Amino acid sequence: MKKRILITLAAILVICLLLAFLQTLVIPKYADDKTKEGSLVSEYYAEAGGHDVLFVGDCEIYESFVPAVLWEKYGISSYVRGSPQQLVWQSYYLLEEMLEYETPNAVVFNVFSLKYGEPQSEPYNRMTLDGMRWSSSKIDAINASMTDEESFIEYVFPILRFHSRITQLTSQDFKYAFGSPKVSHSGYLMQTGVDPQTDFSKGRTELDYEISDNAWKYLDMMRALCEENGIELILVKAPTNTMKYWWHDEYEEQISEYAEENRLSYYNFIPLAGEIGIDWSTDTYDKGAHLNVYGAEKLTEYFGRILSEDFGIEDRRTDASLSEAWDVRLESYYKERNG
Amino acid sequence: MLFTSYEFLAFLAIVLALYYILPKKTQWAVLLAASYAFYALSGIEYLAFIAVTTITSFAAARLMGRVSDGEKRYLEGRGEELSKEEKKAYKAKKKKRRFLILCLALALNFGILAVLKYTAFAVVNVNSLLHTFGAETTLTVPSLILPLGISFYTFQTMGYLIDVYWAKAEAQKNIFKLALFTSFFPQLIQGPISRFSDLAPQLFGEHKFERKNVTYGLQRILWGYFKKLVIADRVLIAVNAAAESPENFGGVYVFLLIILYSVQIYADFTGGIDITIGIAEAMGIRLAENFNRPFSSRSTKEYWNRWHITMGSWFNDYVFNPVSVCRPMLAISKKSRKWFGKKVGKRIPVYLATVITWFLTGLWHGAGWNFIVWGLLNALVIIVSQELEPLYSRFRKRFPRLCASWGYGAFASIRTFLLMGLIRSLDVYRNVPLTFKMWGSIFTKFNLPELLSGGISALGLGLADYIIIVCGCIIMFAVSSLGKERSVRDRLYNRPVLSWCLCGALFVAVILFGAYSVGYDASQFIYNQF
Amino acid sequence: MKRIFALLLCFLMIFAVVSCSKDENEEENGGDKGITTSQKSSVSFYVNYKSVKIELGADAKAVISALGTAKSSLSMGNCGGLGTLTKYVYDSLEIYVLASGSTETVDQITLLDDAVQTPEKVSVGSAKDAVISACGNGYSKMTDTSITYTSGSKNLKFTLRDGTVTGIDYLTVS
Amino acid sequence: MDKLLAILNELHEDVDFTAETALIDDGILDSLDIVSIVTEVYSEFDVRIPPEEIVPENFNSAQALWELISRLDEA
Repeated sequence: MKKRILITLAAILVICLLLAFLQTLVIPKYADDKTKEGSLVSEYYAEAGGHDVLFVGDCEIYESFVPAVLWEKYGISSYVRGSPQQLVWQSYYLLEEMLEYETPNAVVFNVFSLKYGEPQSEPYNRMTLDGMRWSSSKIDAINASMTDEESFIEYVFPILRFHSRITQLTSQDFKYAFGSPKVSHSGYLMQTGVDPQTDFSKGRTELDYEISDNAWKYLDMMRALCEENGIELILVKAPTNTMKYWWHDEYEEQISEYAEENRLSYYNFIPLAGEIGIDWSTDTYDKGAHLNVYGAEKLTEYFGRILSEDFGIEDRRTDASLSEAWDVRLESYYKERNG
Repeated sequence: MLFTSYEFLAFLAIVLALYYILPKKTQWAVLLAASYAFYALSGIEYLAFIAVTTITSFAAARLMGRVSDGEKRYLEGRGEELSKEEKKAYKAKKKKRRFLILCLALALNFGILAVLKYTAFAVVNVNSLLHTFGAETTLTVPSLILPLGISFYTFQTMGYLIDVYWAKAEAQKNIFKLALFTSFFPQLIQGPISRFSDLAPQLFGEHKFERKNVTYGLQRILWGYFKKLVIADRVLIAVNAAAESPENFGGVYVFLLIILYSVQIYADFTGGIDITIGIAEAMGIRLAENFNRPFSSRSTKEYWNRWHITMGSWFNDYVFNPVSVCRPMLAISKKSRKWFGKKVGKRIPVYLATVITWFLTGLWHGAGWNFIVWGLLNALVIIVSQELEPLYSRFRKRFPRLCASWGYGAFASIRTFLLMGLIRSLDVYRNVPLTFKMWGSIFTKFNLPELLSGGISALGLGLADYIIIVCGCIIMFAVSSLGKERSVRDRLYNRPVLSWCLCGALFVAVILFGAYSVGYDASQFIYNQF
Repeated sequence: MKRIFALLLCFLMIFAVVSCSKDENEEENGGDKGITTSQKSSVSFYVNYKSVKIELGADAKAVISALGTAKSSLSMGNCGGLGTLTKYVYDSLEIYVLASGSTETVDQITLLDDAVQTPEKVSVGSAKDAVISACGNGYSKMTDTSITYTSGSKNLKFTLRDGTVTGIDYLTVS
Repeated sequence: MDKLLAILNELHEDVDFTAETALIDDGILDSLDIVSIVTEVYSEFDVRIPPEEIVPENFNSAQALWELISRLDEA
């Protein structure tokens, strides 16, 4: 009888190990160029702590602000915790999680994602949430983001969702089975390509411009969280404006009205693009949808001045341990930039 | 709630745990609570219907029981004084009264089923009739909800009532026990349709935790999920693709569809039944087998003794037999003997009963001409093969060695498989004329080269999927033929290491190759529209 | 004996009440965007242009090739490599095509001028009341700047300014 | 009894009904035969075999069939 129990336990252990290994094989590695945004969220933990400014938001945040430039020009230590189509409740829960590790002076949130009031797309949910370590914030984020076709257990055991990839494995799946390569520089996803923007016509009409209560609710929660921790919440809108991601006037009215009411600073960089010196023929890699590295550096330099002068974010380059860490990051930044 | 949902697995784990933790006396109550919870989770508004069926059946059975008790007491008390005729007359009167109660209950319950399931179909046909005669008025087609498993639990409970009428079963005194018999959750979705005398004692009995039962049960559940998720749901993608756009999948695709759909419905249906029987077995309850290696049958008649056995036997016992021996039918057979002579006259009542039975079987499968024609075609094939019986027996006598040979057996099985597959494809296409057109296109437009040169990938499945399907079918075939003499699970029972390797491999295969979650949208069981 | 029959009858009644009450409250409740009722709107979700039927959700390859070369086209990818959106501009309308995986569907149609009419004979420049009389009052949302008709994920939106239609859009919102 | 044997032999000449004891279980008699037997018995003996009596035990042998008929006759 004892022998039988031993065999059963051994068998269950072997099955679990096998499934765990298969899981590392089938989960997407987000290592190739088109899908590397999937690794952004998980890269924060290696650099957690010691940041005065934290950025949260969607693709407009992680393609517009360069922490390396902020440090080099203004000594501001920052991190960009962005992910593709990061929805406002995901931004809130990511911020809530980061406050377990550190308390910055300022948090910058890109307001473009406020136009979505309900869960949008399953792949984007996975790209944002799978990178998070397990915490109460992650559980809340999953419950707030799940579309109808998703179920919580598929987040606990990703193999239940990604098992169908078993027939489409590539060499990358084996190479990065135990860890994907680093794709960002403190959360900034460098794009060195150039693809000028030629079409400046108005974006497509949308069904409804009214920002939903659910979106306002999480923005309020973010504001309350920042107040509670003595953090300055800064709202921004990246300078990019294209057919696909058009910042309609109705959204602008609602956001600036909200910022006034709650005495928040809100910077819409679209009209300031000229002043920042952004040239849409050289500073974008996808016809104006996002900035490339040259555009992002210009914007960051401009925004860095606002952070240091208007918000009094100190210059921390005198701090030995910080500057040592940042030197390493700057080196790898320029290696890729000029490489 | 589907068998293939995470919620169901959690629900099942909880029910099994409670079943063996709580005191044995309350086990049947646990099952009843679980069944009604399962039913409520699938649709709270359905509860009213299953409750009505349970209550009306309970009342009718008790009434019939009381009448027959009264009859027995009366006869024992004053039996001697009455003459044979008086006694016969008294018995007939009492039987007539019980028959009346039975008919009332049957009419009510079958009425509920007919109203909910067939009104829309009837109204549509009435509309088309009106239009053919040029009438303008069109009745609005009502959209009525169809309670989960209504076809199954109604038939099972009516079977119970008829058994009580025939005194083959005792009227259940406790309404809750009858409620359990009607709503026992594993068999709600697609049967098997159990008999009261077989199932009731087990349901209400007490079951000690036995490792053998639970192991066998879990293995069978796992085997069911393997067939359902790995094979059936994957093949369904191709079946749906071919069925939804018949205009560009004619000719050889129809032939391929017939084979794929046969594999799909076999894996789906037997998989679901394996899960059902596995669950019951894990609780120490033995449900009737619903399949017995159907694709090895050599004739249609044999096929219907191996496929959906409980439905076949239900229709045979409660429709075919009564219809073929009821008074009007006996009168018909007498007349037909007079007019057509003995030889032909003998067949007429049987064939008439066969057609009626199969018409109802088709209708039961679904509210649509597809299903009715499906039923009638089955009847036609059975009658034709019955007529040709003498021809076959003469053929067998002349070539005994050939007929006994393995080759002829295989030929007969393949012939039956294809014939049944052809008729079954009526379920797949939108309507009957289209199905016949597609059957025709097999012969007129047999474009095999187009299929082989890549057409096959247009059905939504890649090469890897086809490999998995083929391997799955080989495993299914191997297990079913291995299990002919001694069930595979018996062989594995006292070899723990081997059984864990196989079950482990099966479990990993289900997780890895199952067609479920967002990568595929796991389809409902075919019989969920019931 | 009579008691049992009475029991049977009253259950019959309950059952009848339950089942016919089902049909009235079968109404869908509106989403959180203030869409009050969503009766079956009598509006259709396609447009005929250069004798080509352009319908929401239709296979885009066929429509685009039937229309011939567009005045201009612009395609932009989604972040994370999940599909692309392509805008085709024609003389009096624009078509937005969403491509994800192997399927390309017509996601949005924007009418630019009154050269194209909706099947209900409404075009840019028509008056607000003309819209209501043509499309009926089965709209899902009405504000002073827009009227929207919805059926499932398909929407027809008339943008208004001072009572006249300045824009007509067929949109898909999943 | 011999009238019954006559009916049975007419269905299947090659079967020795006096000895056989598993007519149904061995599949010798199928539903067509059963219905024919019922109608023949009805016309010959004026005894109606009700559907609930159509069970293997009653039809497995000529003897069992005869007992059924006699039982139904005097009941």
